[in-house]
Amino acid sequence: MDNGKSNLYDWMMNLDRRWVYLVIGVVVTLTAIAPFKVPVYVTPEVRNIYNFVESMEPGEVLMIGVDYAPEAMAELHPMNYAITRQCFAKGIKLLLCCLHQNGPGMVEQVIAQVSKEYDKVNGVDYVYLGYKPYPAITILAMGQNFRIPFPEDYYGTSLDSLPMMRNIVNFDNVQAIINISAGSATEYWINYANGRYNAKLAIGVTGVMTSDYYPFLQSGQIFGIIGGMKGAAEYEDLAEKGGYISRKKDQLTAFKSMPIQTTTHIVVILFIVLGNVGYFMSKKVK
Amino acid sequence: MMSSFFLYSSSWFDFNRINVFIILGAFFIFVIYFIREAKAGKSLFVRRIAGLDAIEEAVGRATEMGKPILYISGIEDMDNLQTVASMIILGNVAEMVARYEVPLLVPICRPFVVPVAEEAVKQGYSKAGRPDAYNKNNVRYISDEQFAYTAGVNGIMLRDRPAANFMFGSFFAESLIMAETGFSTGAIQVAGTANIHQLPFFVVACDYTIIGEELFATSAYLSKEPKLLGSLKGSDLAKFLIMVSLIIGALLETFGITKFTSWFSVQ
Amino acid sequence: MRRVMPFTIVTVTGLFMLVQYFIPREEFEWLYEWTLDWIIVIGCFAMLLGLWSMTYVSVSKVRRKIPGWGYNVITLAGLFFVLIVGFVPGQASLVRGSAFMHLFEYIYIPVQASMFSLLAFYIASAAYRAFRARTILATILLVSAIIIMLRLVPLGPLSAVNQWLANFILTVPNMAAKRAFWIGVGLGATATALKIMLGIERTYMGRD
Amino acid sequence: MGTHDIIFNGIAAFLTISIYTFLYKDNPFYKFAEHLVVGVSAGYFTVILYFNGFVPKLIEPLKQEKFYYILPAILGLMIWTRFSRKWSWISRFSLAFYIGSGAGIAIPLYIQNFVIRQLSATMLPVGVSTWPLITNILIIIGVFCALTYFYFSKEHTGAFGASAKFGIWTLMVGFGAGFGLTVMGRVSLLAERVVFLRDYLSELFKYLS
Repeated sequence: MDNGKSNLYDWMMNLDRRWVYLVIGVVVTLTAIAPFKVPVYVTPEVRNIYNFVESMEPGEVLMIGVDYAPEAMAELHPMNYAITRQCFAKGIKLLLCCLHQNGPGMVEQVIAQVSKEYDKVNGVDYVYLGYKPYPAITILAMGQNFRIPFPEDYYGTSLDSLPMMRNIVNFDNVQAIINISAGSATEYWINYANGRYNAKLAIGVTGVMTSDYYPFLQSGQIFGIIGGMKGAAEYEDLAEKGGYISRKKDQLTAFKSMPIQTTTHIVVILFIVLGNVGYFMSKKVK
Repeated sequence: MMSSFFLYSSSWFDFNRINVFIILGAFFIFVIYFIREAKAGKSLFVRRIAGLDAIEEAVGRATEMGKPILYISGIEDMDNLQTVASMIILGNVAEMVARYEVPLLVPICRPFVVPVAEEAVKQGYSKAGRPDAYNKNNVRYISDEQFAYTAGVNGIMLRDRPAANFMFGSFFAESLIMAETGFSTGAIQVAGTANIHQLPFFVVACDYTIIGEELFATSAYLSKEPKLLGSLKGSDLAKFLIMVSLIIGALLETFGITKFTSWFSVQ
Repeated sequence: MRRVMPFTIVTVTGLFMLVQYFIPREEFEWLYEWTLDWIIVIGCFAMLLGLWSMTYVSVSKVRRKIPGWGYNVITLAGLFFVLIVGFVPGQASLVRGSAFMHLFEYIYIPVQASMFSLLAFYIASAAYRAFRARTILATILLVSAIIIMLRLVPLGPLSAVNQWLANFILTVPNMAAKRAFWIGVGLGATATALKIMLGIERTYMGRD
Repeated sequence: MGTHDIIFNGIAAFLTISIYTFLYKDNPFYKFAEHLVVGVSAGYFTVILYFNGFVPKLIEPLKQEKFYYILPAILGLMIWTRFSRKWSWISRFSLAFYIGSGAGIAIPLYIQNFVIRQLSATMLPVGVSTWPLITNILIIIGVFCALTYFYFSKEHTGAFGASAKFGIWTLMVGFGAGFGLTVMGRVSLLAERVVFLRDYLSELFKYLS
């Protein structure tokens, strides 16, 4: 039949991969220079966590387990910041610990910045327990008493001399635990903190890991999941509406990168459609 | 030791783990039984694993073209069983390659894998009657660091232009970088891993993909010793029992009987 | 000696590691942790083997002036420079702001992050090329991937429908696939480990 | 940004762009970055392993007179016999220890986490009265069929073949979902790099003017 048409279909099917790279590069760069607003659909598993923190009273304690390294920072830092800001703004106290060997730096970065913003004092408004290897044993021991694995906090002060720790013995004294993790630590939190000690637990994980943990949500072992950049953007959206973080202060990191996510996803899908249209049309022509 | 506060007992057996013990014991018995059967000369039927044809075809094409063959064994160390399986496959690929005058390039990510890979290749070559064809410089350590290793492998793909790329072992994010670079050089690619997060990328970018357990099965099959196939039979019997207990467990749960399922819970 | 000893060591260490799992006594836990330390120490010595292998290949390329040998000079220079700024100041080199950490922060991290982000491009080109509805399997792969990707695209009222579909895929077929996959891998890996431990599979260690 | 940051972030930006040039084709910039990072990372890991592994796990214990720590050191030294043609067989002892312990540790963990845990998680109550019970049926069918795909003792023909076929379909849905989920993570990283370059360039212009 018509040669020009079948040439077009061939072109659609056999684009050089460099054209794909170029389009992705251009689209990402343009979106980074001139971002726009993308509506975010908030899922119930994220809203649950936000609402739980909302329902806490000033002075109550939330525990955050930070178990990720610099590689996962891009995905997990935003949710960590949003939750920490929400807590400090509401006067909720934070207990932090770390079961990933490269995690201590991550906790420090977040807590140093946010505690300054809200004028919060170490030992009074938050306590950072530090890092310990062997996550299973550490969590089991914390379920007995935080002082077993962590006789001192990260900065070397004995837990007994920290005012905030006065009435805090173990998981029974924290309202809930949120584990933000890029690896296997999450399973230990679920199996031991929730499984053994029945602690109320929610998790924030990388996009790739998200689907692995839905069964635990169904079975009620965890009460919420924040999944990757999208989950973080949902949380930031809620926190912004709640007035805890603000666009002006550049505190919506995940939300801001959502336009890049959206445009790249659209481009990828369009390329797939292009290839398939070419494929089917050329089959028809033949 | 902090853990001594509460975790230990004076018992010599952890009864919380009795289910693991029993299941493991049964599995050991299956495997050893079938290996004995095979040794005694009983022929065991095992279906042909499609991945094997793919490997042979790829070797054939590379040798026809007179171009090198690249073998990548993942980025984990010898204590990972996928790496061990990969080394077994490597030995057999070396044997296939040895008959022809094409180099077999084996870039390696972990120092400990280097001696094993050297031995595997050497042994493969001498099995094929060509110990002289073995070149020590073709098995080389690149870097322990994931992306430095990936960059190094990319370099080999682009500069030595292998006609066949094999990727067997434990892979992470580098899987797609390697597979795409390999695709762009026009190499025929066969990959296999038991890391589920990376399989989508191998499935998409390679000509043939060996999925999960098939990796271990391929290594058993390639060893060509019938007794090693016994392990496949043993694991099949275990699989059959798992399927049966899955149905029983689900039915009992439906009628509210949880004793059976709770026996399987592990701590 | 040469042949039998290594396999005896494999069997003994393997059996010990297996048996200690079932024994809850503190002295076994201690032995286990001590053995884990062994692995780290041996790893340190193995690292030197790797360094040697790398230096050897690079130096021989430079010596024989194989095309592109200049790049091997860069590798060697990078390697020895890091070793010097890392070892000369001792432990102090691990503190933020040291020359050693500068190399980490401004060379290693950016290159690593950039390599990682190349994947965004590769994933796009791989999807474009491979996601063609040629066979049933390819179509299933393609449809499932697109539904998951569409979660990030605002679709108006359709978003809720797509969200439901994505959730279904993630919690039902995806879950089933993973479970079966892990069971298979678990059995295959255990069988392989058993054959190694009992010395049935020996091809991984050379002949004499 | 001060001069220090401008220079060092400049190096980082240069290397970032050098890596991206690979997307067009292999070139001297990419080769430079590649070879540099191979050398630097090998050196980096050596230093880190020395301070975080060798010192605390060997030197410190020996200083505390725990002399039994000499055993792993001997095993470690044995690897170096590989440099000698005559004695290289000794290196197999340490290799054997490494492989043996790896296999021994793996066996119970694979059975526990990969087999038993997955199996017990799939033993779900079924029914047709509510949606979760229906999805449970689907999950069990999916697991069952995918397991038949991994069955090696029987040809994939007849009803068995149909089950294996449905199994591989289920696996493919899983792989597709995995692919789709990963796009988000990778794009996050690309976005981070692009924002780094954007911010650096704007700082650079400010600094220069």
